[in-house]
Amino acid sequence: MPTVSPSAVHDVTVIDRRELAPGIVLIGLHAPALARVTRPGHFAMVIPPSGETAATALGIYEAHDERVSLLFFAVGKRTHELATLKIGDPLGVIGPLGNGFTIGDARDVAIVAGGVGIASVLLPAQRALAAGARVRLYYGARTRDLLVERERFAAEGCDVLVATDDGSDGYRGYVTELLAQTHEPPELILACGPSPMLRAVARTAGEMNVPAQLSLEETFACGVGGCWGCVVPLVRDSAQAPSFPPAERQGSDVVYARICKEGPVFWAHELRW
Amino acid sequence: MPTVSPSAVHDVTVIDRRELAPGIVLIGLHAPALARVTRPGHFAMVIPPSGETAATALGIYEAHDERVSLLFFAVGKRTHELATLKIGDPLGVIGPLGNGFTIGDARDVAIVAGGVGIASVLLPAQRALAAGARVRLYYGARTRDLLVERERFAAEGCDVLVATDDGSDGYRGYVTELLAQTHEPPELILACGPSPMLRAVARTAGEMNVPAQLSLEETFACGVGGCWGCVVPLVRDSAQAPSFPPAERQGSDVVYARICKEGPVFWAHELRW
Amino acid sequence: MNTHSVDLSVTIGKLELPYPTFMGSGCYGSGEEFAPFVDLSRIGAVVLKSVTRLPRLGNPTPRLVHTPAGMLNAIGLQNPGIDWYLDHDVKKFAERPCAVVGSVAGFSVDDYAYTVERLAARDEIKAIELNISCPNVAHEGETFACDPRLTANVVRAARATTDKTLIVKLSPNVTDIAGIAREAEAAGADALAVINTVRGMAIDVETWRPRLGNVTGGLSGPAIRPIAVLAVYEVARAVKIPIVGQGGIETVTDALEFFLAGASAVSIGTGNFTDPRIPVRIVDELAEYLARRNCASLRQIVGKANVGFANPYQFEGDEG
Amino acid sequence: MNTHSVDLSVTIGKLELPYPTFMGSGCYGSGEEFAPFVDLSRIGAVVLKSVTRLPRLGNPTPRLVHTPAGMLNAIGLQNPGIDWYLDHDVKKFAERPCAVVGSVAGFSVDDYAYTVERLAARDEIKAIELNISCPNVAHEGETFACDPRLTANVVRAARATTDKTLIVKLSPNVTDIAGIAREAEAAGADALAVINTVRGMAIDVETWRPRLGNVTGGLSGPAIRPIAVLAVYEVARAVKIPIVGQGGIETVTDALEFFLAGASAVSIGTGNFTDPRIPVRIVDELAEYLARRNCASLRQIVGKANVGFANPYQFEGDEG
Ligand SMILES: Cc1cc2nc3c(=O)[nH]c(=O)nc-3n(C[C@H](O)[C@H](O)[C@H](O)COP(=O)(O)OP(=O)(O)OC[C@H]3O[C@@H](n4cnc5c(N)ncnc54)[C@H](O)[C@@H]3O)c2cc1C
Ligand SMILES: Cc1cc2nc3c(=O)[nH]c(=O)nc-3n(C[C@H](O)[C@H](O)[C@H](O)COP(=O)(O)OP(=O)(O)OC[C@H]3O[C@@H](n4cnc5c(N)ncnc54)[C@H](O)[C@@H]3O)c2cc1C
Ligand SMILES: Cc1cc2nc3c(=O)[nH]c(=O)nc-3n(C[C@H](O)[C@H](O)[C@H](O)COP(=O)(O)O)c2cc1C
Ligand SMILES: Cc1cc2nc3c(=O)[nH]c(=O)nc-3n(C[C@H](O)[C@H](O)[C@H](O)COP(=O)(O)O)c2cc1C
Ligand code: FES
Ligand code: FES
Repeated sequence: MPTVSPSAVHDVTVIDRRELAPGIVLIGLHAPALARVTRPGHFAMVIPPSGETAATALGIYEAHDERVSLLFFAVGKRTHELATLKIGDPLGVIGPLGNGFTIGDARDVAIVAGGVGIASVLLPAQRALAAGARVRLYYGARTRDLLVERERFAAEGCDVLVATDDGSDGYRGYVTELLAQTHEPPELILACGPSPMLRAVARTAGEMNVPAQLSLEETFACGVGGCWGCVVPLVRDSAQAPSFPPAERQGSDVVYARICKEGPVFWAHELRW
Repeated sequence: MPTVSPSAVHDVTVIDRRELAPGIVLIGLHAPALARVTRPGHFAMVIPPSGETAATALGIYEAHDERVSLLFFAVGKRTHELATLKIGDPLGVIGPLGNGFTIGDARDVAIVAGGVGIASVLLPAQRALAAGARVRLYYGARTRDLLVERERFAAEGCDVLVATDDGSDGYRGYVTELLAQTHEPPELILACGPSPMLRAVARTAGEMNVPAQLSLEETFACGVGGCWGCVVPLVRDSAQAPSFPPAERQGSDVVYARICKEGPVFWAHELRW
Repeated sequence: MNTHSVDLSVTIGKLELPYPTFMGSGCYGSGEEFAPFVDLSRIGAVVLKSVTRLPRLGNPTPRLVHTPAGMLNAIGLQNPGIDWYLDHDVKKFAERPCAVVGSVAGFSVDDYAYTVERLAARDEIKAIELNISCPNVAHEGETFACDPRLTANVVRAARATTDKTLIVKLSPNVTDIAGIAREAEAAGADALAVINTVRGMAIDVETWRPRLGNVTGGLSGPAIRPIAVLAVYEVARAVKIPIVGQGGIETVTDALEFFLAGASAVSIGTGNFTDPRIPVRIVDELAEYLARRNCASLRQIVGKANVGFANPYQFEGDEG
Repeated sequence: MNTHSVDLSVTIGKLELPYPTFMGSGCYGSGEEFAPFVDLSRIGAVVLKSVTRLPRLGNPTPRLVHTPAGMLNAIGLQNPGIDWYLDHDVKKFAERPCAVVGSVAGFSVDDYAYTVERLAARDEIKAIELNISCPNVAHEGETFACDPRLTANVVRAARATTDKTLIVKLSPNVTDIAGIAREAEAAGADALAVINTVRGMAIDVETWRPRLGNVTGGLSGPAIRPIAVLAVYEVARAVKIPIVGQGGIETVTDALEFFLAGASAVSIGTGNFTDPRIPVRIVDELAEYLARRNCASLRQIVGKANVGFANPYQFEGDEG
């Protein structure tokens, strides 16, 4: 996942705002420079308009022509503030950041998205479809209403398989159970969602013997590799490990990588969590 | 200034919002219970919608039928947040609070307002006019554009005399100079505005030998008399002094009164500042 | 578990309260001021503004400054002195539908003993909080609560004058709050109030003058909550007596952090300035939370923060 | 006065900087990470992440928590150790268009002396900051900076190894920061960094676990600004060496509070997480402010907070 990104601080404008479900908002931005260089799996740090402390990490949902969009859940102070943005409001966005998904020439891709993870998987889905791959989206949420944008993925050409915790739509249970039940293992799995889901994806991918790339989340401070606050342990000889003294010399078989810098996308088999 | 107010926390709704000048906002609220009991000079504590710490003291600008309005300058964090309120938004308002103006049977009233002080003087103007008094409004601001609502006061029946620091409208200089130049001293002066203006009003009123009531401002915490954060020194035998041991016994000729509780309106000659 | 059957009562020394919520000293007047906005019978106790032996006019204005997620205050203990207080103010406290706790400040061990003895003798006063940590009347910020020996002396002297519940209020402006807490406990405190305000300062960059008349002040509100939660956590591991946790509590979540850290009760000060309904909202939501977690009583969760996880990975230098 | 003719330069020991802005240790990587967002030639100096004698993996995750107007961190000094650092990292620092200041942490006086000596020997490193105040690797929060004697010992040992500018970073988690500052000055510090983070804790009320893997952490950001301004004010009155003020600086107004309180330079840490353009914006607006106030040089306003007003009114008890 070697994408090096020409990132910058972008002063952009809100051109579109939709509440997809209660507390789930999609914001469209006029951001030509950012749209041009964004790749699947990139994220952005959004500067709080009120000056609230610390920018917020959000995946880049769409990026085409002059437009970028962000899809987020209003969970805390900063995302609640972003939910109040109106068309015409200015916004500072730092991006694109991180190393994204590598789709290569996989012909059959399974994408697993849980909850807000959906925000980071449209771009890789589009990339895979454009390359002619079959794309199955395994999409899980607590309940039917939170399965936002599923029609969008279908319209793009994905096969959409859904799971809900409460059984209100699709499979009742975890989306990873749905993945495990497939009779046609994909060539590549890409996943984004809450930690427990990603761990289950990693397990299932291992059992299926299919390589998997996981987009991880942690609380971020800087988002650019400057604070070492967002780490995850990798196996010590991972290609993604940061420059560091050989871990084995230090009596440890792991090395902490920064999710914001070396990730957020990691190969499942290199994670030690 | 003996008005005892049946105050409460009111859950109200924004029904009107206008930007009167850049950074000066008027918000109309559907607040029948509050409107009913508000008297001239009362203020309210507005609960920050985002949960920001500490409610904000604002004068009650209008109060009639089921409507109350607030007029404020967006100067800091909390007033900036209030400036983003939209029609339909809920708001928590504590009020009415404080002891207001006493107009009595004065037949010729001069009201002096500086800047945001205008927010606290419409109700006393209306009261005096309703009682048949002549009301002159001496209204000062930095520049012409900030003389918001002057037509409103004229329409109510006030004689409006304006002063601007930059001479862009009316008298060039302080509004209190304008007051001092009158050949017809009023029977009563009511004033609200920045401290230096109020001091000048007190001086001028003393020279004219006219009683004056000043509505003071300080940083508030509780707004209800619970924290003793908002005090002003009064002469020790003031009728408005709080229950306290006789000041003279303590070797001091002042006693601190709470602006939020014993005020915000005080007789100019009882202040020791 | 049903919300109504949850037991929220607490015992602090001899003080039995139906609700675990104190209203912070100096923030709530004598309770009366807030009666129009909140049902006082649904709060635990009001802690009165601190009173001193002699009358105090307090600090010059400004006494308050808003700061990010908090405020600085430097009231300087304005109060009429214990004589006037006993004659004029205390009898009204009997009317309050909640417990009334007196708060005493002073400038010498004698001051404290004298004022505590006189105040504690009154029936209207159910317990005494010893404010040995007010940063706004101190010389260079040094208060009794900054010194283990002075803390011990003043607590011992106050203890000798009364059997009523004695709550000692600690300062966060120290290197080792747990050490001070141990001294207070050994000297006879029934409970500890943790924490008083954190010392701070703000400067007006146009006038170049401090934004408080007293130059420095005490920081309160959500800004200091993480500092307060840690102080409670450390004190709870050092003493056996109950703790009244405080510092930036505005929601049930905030209050729960303190209970889990080891507070038996919480106190709300600055939160009342944001919305006077906060104390009752916290009590309601606390009952809901406990019912949802199948806890019959608040006491079950006090001090239950689970810190027992070890670092799975280490390098050589990590042992340092 | 014209904005361009205002002199913003500062002298910190032997370090001469065109701008009075440091980027806080641990917040800014080695500067490179922020180069796409800000013109590094327009900042004063980058203070590197603290390095230790041996490699450290650092604390378990989570290492960060957002709190009101600030954040808690408990990174735990993850770093590759001085050997690897000198071989692999330090040479790249020569490319930075601003001064690069090394930061050293340790667990014994020897550690500090050893690491400072080796790091200071490198030309790429213009000055050394002695981090004796990291709350995240300490036993019960006690660091060198919590004890006057330990502070003196470690500063003296480091001083003996190098002539380069030595900046000693102090902890706010003490009863008397001015006393510690005096010790550091007497032991040979060229300057003081005031303050490091304030100790704090947050608890997840659903899992009942601390929200940091290390249980406790250090609070930074605007929440602690009033605490930091006061610390600078008190330290400035206690020592003659220059102070690098820090804690919650995000705007020119914030920075000015520190200069007026007595800081010769400021440091921006958490502010970079809010918007990386903040350091350059502060420098631009500082020049505008000084021009407007007819000050030819920033040095003119350092320590100029005017605290000389007396309380006009007093009661008997006010003298207490
Ligand atoms: C690389 C990356 C990409 C991301 N992409 C997206 C995206 O596309 N869309 C999206 O919606 N999110 C995304 N996130 C997550 C998002 O960054 C966080 O949800 C965001 O930080 C929330 O900020 P906040 O201020 O609104 O909430 P915060 O206040 O930071 O709270 C965050 C979470 O912690 C919980 N919390 C807060 N206080 C407490 C407490 N006292 N006890 C227990 N829990 C508490 C909140 O309820 C909330 O769930 C991404 C994160 C990363 C790292
Ligand atoms: C009884 C009463 C009635 C009032 N009525 C009205 C009214 O009707 N309309 C109205 O607009 N206002 C009124 N006010 C004033 C209003 O309450 C304050 O302006 C309000 O507190 C501002 O809150 P804020 O959070 O927006 O600003 P704050 O952050 O509290 O800032 C207040 C002021 O301090 C300044 N300030 C902030 N930080 C600094 C700093 N570091 N250095 C120097 N200065 C700083 C700000 O620029 C601003 O001018 C009234 C006040 C009182 C006491
Ligand atoms: C305006 C104000 C006045 C205070 N006065 C006192 C006091 O007289 N005595 C005292 O012990 N504490 C006093 N305090 C401290 C509070 O009781 C409380 O301990 C502290 O503010 C932290 O809690 P909070 O963040 O909930 O306010 C005062 C606090 C404020 C904000
Ligand atoms: C994520 C993070 C990591 C930090 N790491 C270090 C460190 O390694 N060494 C150090 O001396 N200070 C460290 N600090 C403290 C900062 O340099 C600074 O002194 C403190 O955060 C206060 O300033 P601020 O509010 O501007 O961040 C760290 C702070 C943060 C937020
Ligand atoms: S968030 Fe700072 S290094 Fe990743
Ligand atoms: S603001 Fe609390 S007494 Fe006036």
